Amino acid sequence: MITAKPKAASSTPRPRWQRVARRFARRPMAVTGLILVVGFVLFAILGPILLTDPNQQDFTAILQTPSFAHLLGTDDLGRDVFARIANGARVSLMAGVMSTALALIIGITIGLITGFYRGWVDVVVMRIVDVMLAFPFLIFAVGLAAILGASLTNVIIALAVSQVPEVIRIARGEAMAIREQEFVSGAVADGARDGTIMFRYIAPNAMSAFIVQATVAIPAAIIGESTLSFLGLGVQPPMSSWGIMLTSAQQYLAQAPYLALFPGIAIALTALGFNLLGDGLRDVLDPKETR
Amino acid sequence: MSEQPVLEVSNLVKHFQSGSRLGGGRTVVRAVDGVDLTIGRGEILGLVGESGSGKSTVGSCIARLTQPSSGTIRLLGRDISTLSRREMRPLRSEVHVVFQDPYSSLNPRMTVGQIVTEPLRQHRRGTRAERNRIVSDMLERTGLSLELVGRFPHELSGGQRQRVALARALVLGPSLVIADEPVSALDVSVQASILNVILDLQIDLGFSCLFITHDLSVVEFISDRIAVMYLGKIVETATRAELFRDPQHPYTQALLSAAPTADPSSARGRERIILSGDLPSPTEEISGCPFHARCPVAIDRCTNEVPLLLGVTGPDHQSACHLVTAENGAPLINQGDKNLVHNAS
Amino acid sequence: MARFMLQRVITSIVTLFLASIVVFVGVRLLPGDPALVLAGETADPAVVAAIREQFGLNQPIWIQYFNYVGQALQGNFGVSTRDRIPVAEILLQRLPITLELAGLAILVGVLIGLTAGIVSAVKRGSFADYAANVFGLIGLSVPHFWLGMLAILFFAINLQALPASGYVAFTEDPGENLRRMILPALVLGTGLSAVLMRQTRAALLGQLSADYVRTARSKGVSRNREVKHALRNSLTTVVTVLGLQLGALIGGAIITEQIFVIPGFGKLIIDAVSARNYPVLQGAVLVAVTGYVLVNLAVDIAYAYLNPRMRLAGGAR
Amino acid sequence: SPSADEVVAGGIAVVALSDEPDTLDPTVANTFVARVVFTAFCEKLYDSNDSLELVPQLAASLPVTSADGLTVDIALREGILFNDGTPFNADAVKITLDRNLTLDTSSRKKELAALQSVEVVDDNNIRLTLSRPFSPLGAQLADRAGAIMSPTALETLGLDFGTDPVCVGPFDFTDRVPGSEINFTKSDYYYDKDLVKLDGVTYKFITDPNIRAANLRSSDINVAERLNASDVDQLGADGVDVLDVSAIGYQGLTINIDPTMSSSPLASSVELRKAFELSIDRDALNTVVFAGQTTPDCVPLPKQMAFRPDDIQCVDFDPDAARALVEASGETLPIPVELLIPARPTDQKTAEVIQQMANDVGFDVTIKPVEFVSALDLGRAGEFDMFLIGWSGRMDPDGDLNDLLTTGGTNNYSRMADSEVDSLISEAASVTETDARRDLYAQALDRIDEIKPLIYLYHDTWFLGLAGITGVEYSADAIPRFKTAELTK
Amino acid sequence: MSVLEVEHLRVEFGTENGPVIAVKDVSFRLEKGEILSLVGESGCGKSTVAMSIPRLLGDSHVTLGGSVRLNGVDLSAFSEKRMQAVRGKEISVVFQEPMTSLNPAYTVGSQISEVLLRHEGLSRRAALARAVELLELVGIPDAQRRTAAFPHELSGGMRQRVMIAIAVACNPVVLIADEPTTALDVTIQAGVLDIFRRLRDNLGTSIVLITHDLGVVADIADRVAIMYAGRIVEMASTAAIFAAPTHPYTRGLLGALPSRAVMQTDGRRRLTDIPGLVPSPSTDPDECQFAPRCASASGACTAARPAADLVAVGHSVSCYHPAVGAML
Ligand SMILES: Nc1ncnc2c1ncn2[C@@H]1O[C@H](COP(=O)(O)OP(=O)(O)OP(=O)(O)O)[C@@H](O)[C@H]1O
Ligand SMILES: Nc1ncnc2c1ncn2[C@@H]1O[C@H](COP(=O)(O)OP(=O)(O)OP(=O)(O)O)[C@@H](O)[C@H]1O
Ligand SMILES: [Mg+2]
Ligand SMILES: [Mg+2]
Repeated sequence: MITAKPKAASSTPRPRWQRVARRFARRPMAVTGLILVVGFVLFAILGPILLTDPNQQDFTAILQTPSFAHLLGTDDLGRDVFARIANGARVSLMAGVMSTALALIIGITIGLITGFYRGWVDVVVMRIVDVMLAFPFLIFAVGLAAILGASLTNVIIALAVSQVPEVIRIARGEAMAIREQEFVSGAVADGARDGTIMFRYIAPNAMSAFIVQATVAIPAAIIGESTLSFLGLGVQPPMSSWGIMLTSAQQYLAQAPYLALFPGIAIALTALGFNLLGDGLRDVLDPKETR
Repeated sequence: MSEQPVLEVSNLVKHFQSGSRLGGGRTVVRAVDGVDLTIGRGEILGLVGESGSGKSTVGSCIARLTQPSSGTIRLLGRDISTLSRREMRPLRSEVHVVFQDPYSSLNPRMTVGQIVTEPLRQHRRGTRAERNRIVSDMLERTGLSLELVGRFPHELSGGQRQRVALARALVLGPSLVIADEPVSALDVSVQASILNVILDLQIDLGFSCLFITHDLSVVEFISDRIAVMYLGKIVETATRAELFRDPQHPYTQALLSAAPTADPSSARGRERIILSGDLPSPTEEISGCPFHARCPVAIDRCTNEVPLLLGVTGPDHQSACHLVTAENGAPLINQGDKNLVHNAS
Repeated sequence: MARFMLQRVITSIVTLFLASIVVFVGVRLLPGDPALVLAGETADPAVVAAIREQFGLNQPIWIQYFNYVGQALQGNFGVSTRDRIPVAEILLQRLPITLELAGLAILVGVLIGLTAGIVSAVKRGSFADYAANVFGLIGLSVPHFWLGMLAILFFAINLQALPASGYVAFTEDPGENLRRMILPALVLGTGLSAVLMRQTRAALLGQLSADYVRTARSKGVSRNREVKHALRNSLTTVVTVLGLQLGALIGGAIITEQIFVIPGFGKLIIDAVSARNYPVLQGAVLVAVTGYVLVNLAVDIAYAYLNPRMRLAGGAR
Repeated sequence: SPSADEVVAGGIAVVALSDEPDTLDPTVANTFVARVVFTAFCEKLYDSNDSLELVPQLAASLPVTSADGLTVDIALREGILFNDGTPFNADAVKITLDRNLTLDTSSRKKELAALQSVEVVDDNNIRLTLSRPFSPLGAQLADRAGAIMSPTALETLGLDFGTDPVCVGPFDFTDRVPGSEINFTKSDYYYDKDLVKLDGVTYKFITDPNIRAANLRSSDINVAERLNASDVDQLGADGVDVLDVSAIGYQGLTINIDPTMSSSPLASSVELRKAFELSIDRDALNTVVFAGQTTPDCVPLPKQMAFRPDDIQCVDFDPDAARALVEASGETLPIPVELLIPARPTDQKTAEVIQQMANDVGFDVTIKPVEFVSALDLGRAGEFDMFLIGWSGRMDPDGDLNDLLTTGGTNNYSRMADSEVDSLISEAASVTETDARRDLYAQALDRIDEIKPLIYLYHDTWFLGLAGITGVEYSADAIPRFKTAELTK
Repeated sequence: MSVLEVEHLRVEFGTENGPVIAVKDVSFRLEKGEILSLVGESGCGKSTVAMSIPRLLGDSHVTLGGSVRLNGVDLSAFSEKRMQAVRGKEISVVFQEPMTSLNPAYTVGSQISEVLLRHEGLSRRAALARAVELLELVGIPDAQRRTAAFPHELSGGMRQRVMIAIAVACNPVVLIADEPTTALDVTIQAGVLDIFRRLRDNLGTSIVLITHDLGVVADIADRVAIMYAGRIVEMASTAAIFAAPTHPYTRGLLGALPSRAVMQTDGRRRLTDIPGLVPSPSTDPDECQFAPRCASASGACTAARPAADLVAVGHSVSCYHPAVGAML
């Protein structure tokens, strides 16, 4: 089939990332997403340094509504909600980013191998993936978190494991598609080793898909972390996580609804930031548009 | 042919299994169904045939990108058809491939320089400086200016890409180059320059070439010898001049008559043979001659008996047709009894 | 097609079989055992041992597994350790509740998601498109449980318009049943509708720029028919997404049931985890997994129906 | 006040329980909520009054113990029927008690460990023979061990008695919807059926206290058990009656005092354990976490219990003294303590407050929240430094100490092994006279305080919300009874 | 009067990377029963011309200039609604990709019927019957059965014939065929071209045939327009183009054909290629855009754009240095 047509080469080609960045900058939604993400990252890094101790209880200032002293009010133990949200940002971002990174590392490796070799490896792995997918994420994560016990590390592991099948599917799909491309056959014809082909030829070309998957998976993992915390399977107290803050806020829904509002907004905005960023990257990295 | 041929393929078969292991019955695609080929040193063999006739599969079996189902492939006298991937690796410097699609045949994440260096790296040839010298030499020979070294494939035109692909294929100095429709995706003017480069390089470097194409005018221009493929089999092979002078197999005749010639006077005056139907599905097992269903002059024997590729009229002109005889030569297909021949007005 | 179906059925069975092992082993990996829970605060070791024996927990795990599978294949999922009620009975009691919740949520999700997706793709760049996109993104970014909390805060506490929680069987009082299901179904359906909206939009946009739509245009058909052409081909994606979303839906149901105190499957699973009620947990998770597998089987069949390319040859995915 | 409201005849009271009961088989049941449900349909030989003293229920009078304490005679009420019409008599009581003693999975076996045999004297009298004097027996018979089951039902259902239980009681079991509710209807056979005004009772299981409160507010339920202290004021303002009772159970910090199992210096140092206690402001804890609604205390026995020593003096909150002790210990500061807690919001909040208080004087408390059952597992295995765990309490002091603090006890999470405490507790159980027992328990508690395997924190106050219902009994044992309840408009 | 008159057609796409002027200035006429071939290299704007005649470039990023007259009526003033009545009825199009141009979800029969239902007001049954006739007309054997087939069940050649059946269903005045045979094998291509020829002969259809294959042109076209960088640089009868190509670009194209190989003195066969690259479509300078690649270019070429000149009857060329005479 004759699909590709030669195009006139532009006179001064720019590096790809520069063009991508320019295209990205033209999308207000994507830029908003980036700002949100960067904002929350900075907030997570700087917040706990600049703000008061998020764990400092003050029994004389319990359940205070927002004020100058406490921008977002205080919680049931008189702790500053703003400081706790900043602390929670660390947990949420850490859980989101680390679990996704872990899932990507594992999933991409397995996915590339199965997609590249196919055959029985593929059959076996895909059946396992089927089984993992068949377990609703939450059941899976709840079970895993219950088995491993509550701690940030275990939450990250649980979230990562539950993301892995999706990553495997994507990586496998990419590997299967890319290995059909002629430059891969070219590498084989050079006598390139399988590892070289997988990691020098296939992986870099699947990078867009992985980046997009990451930006989709991170917000999902952030929400997943908060859900696990909400079910009491999250991080260790007094570390604050947005999910834990919401759990205890549930008790004060009628008296102090702001306790439920702010952490929820934080989750939603962070997730929104990543989702917007992901959408933007998806558009910008779309091979159809970059060619 | 006193000299040992670069490539000898005999009775090459490649059947693809499609369908899943779990699902019970599978279908078999008979992509290549018993092909014999020989390419002499410095020879360009053109392989023509319709889409899906198995040309690319032959090419990729020879380059061992596909594991043949059976048959032998001798590269420089050594049977490579059953070598393992590891055993094959050192031999990979002897045979290289240039693909059709200039857009997917180069790794989009590597620069031109990296792409052309890559085979040298894989085979651990030379020092870095030596490699750079070899690469710039090769780029120059393929007509690429050195300022392109740092560019990525998407920053090149189709013709430039195909030159890069050519440079990459030739950088190890292979004895055999398999060119799978290297110019089909290109405009005529670009195609012309690439064909020129291939011819020049072939003369200068002396490699042999299996040139796969479906364009008769291209094959006529570039090949020393031509093999015509139909449904997984070679139906006719001859030298270029001989094939165009005396096409023997009915399919070859139809092909030549249908091919457009860029000359209105000859194009319009000529009788055109229009075959009924399309290439049959390669999943069906066809008894007898693979062409019999579309052949205007087929006889009963054609449906029962597989014709062999024989040099009936001479050892250098082989065809696989029962109707070719030493006495009468080729059958005249526009005189067949089936009402399939249109006279263009 | 027949072969394809057979193949799908076989892989589904393999999946279920593997899943049953995972469930069985996974359940037993949970620290703490049912006997300990049942023996209560005082947990007399003799009683614990007796309970373990009574539920066959003292046997090697593979024997337990084969016994279980043997019984399960005959429809016997054992009895709940907590109250000795047959698990099958419990599952049958709970299933309709979750099915109702899920059904309503899917209804909400499909109605909102599909409509919004189609409108936003067809009117690309319009205000409606923008609004639908914002809705889709927010829907993706808001956790279920928070949405549930907000819904309770707003509708039940502030407006006092709808009950905060609780469940009334449909057979008992259909009106009340729906009144109580509205919020949970909306909460659960929102996430689904967001995903569906985005997928429908993406799929439809992709199809609208396909060559065959241009062909339809060149025939002189109206815009609506053009969209219809494209929609038919987008539905395969939408149906697939719906199937894959089922896992998220079951997960969401767990949370939603927890928040709105609906005695459905999700709550059953969570309760069974905390009571280490192995038979119930196994039964419930297996049913959930079976549901997922069956729905995806159905999706594949629907896919084959919607996509004529599949009817002859095999091998989707 | 509810009495002012107009009473409605009949109707079904809907009661929200905080959890789902386990099986309704008194021989094997173990949950507190099952005890609540038993009061609806399964009366016992004895019941308890406001001071947790024994009063006859199915028995005709208080038990008569022989001088050597080895035989106990119980007279039974005459002419009453089980809810299936089976006559209630000495044979039925023997069958129940024997079942409690012999069933493999009987959780009553241990409670009745001193009981050797049951003898039918005549239709209305039984005699219990004990292996040793055991004064808590009466209290056990006022709990599940004394709940008498219909022999007919036992005959037909056997192990599955709990799926359709029949006892003597104001209500009769109708059905159970797992995970949702248990329904009872008024019994036709009940001896006091004239007092019973309701047509039935439905127990719903709603684990979330906020939702129990919300449902109460919206009148979807009539009764909600164990409301949050923080909701009480608001509920009152919304017209919900809230009854409270100081629960007989306690909450405390169990310390692992076996240095081979716990690496925390607390395990080997009584002084540090004292310092830890001194660092805790029980009153502040009460105010912050429980809106001032619990009863801070430093012994396991509830205030309403007759056996409780009168002169309990709790150590006052004194961070300076605590700091001094910590510094005097010579350990490197801060002193690490891993606090195991069940992953539940209130426990977590309690733990966070304790953490702040203790860290203030030089401890380094890390909180380890673990899902409840797993936490018990860890507790039992001794894999903790300190464990925030409570005890639901028993009518008899023996049930709050024996096995919990005696050498080798199954519930002795702290690994306490002190022969003096052991013998005091076992002696107290064999004495019948109240003052003498109280005295022995006082000595035991003193000794326990010296060793400090447990820092008792408080007795819970439980809140029972009532909406549109009156006549609910809610007394010292914190179990609401609906025998005489009536719905109001 | 010509059936179709295209005047000063200009098409501009607004893209993220600035404007693309795909068609700069294209004018031509098409007579009844004539086959006009539009030839040029990839990207020179052939398809864009084809699509803009029935206004199929319905995107907001497209700016159309110039006019298109069908039987003297200016279509550029038509509303979208009126255009819908023209498309498929008076002007119809056959696209290049037979693989993707049919809707995979509908049967072939219903896709052919659709256009009949739309324009001819036939009943469903009558439309289907007519669909069978049309399939027979384009030479599909067993047409009755094939109406129930889905596109994927047909070969590429058959699909392309279905596309043609759809296009000719309402006996259009003008048929625009955009590279209708590029994806097909030569033996099948010959059949498809044969159908066009018969349509022209039997129904008097006027055809704009877009291709880059000069062989196809030689075979079937009456007149040829050679396009380069969004402009027609030479237009003449087929015979004249092949016999006496005048524009250097046309000569370059013909010289690049493998069949016109020349033998060099060193015995090497050689094709004459056109050096250099196609200009970027984002600008429209007032100069001859072929000049950088042209051997005979002079200062005049970059000073101002050459206008179309008649070099013979019906033979116009835009060049300051037209070549004369046949090629070697
Ligand atoms: N990996 C494969 N699995 C199954 N079938 C295959 C595979 N590769 C090729 N085929 C089939 O084998 C037959 C021959 O294919 P091949 O690509 O060799 O033909 P070709 O002559 O090169 O055609 P074209 O001119 O279209 O490139 C086709 O029917 C094709 O569908
Ligand atoms: N929708 C579009 N948006 C932006 N640029 C476009 C669009 N369609 C076509 N172009 C550009 O317009 C120019 C002409 O394209 P067109 O498809 O008309 O060329 P063509 O002559 O048909 O080429 P081919 O032989 O490859 O089909 C090209 O540079 C192309 O990139
Ligand atoms: Mg090929
Ligand atoms: Mg085009």
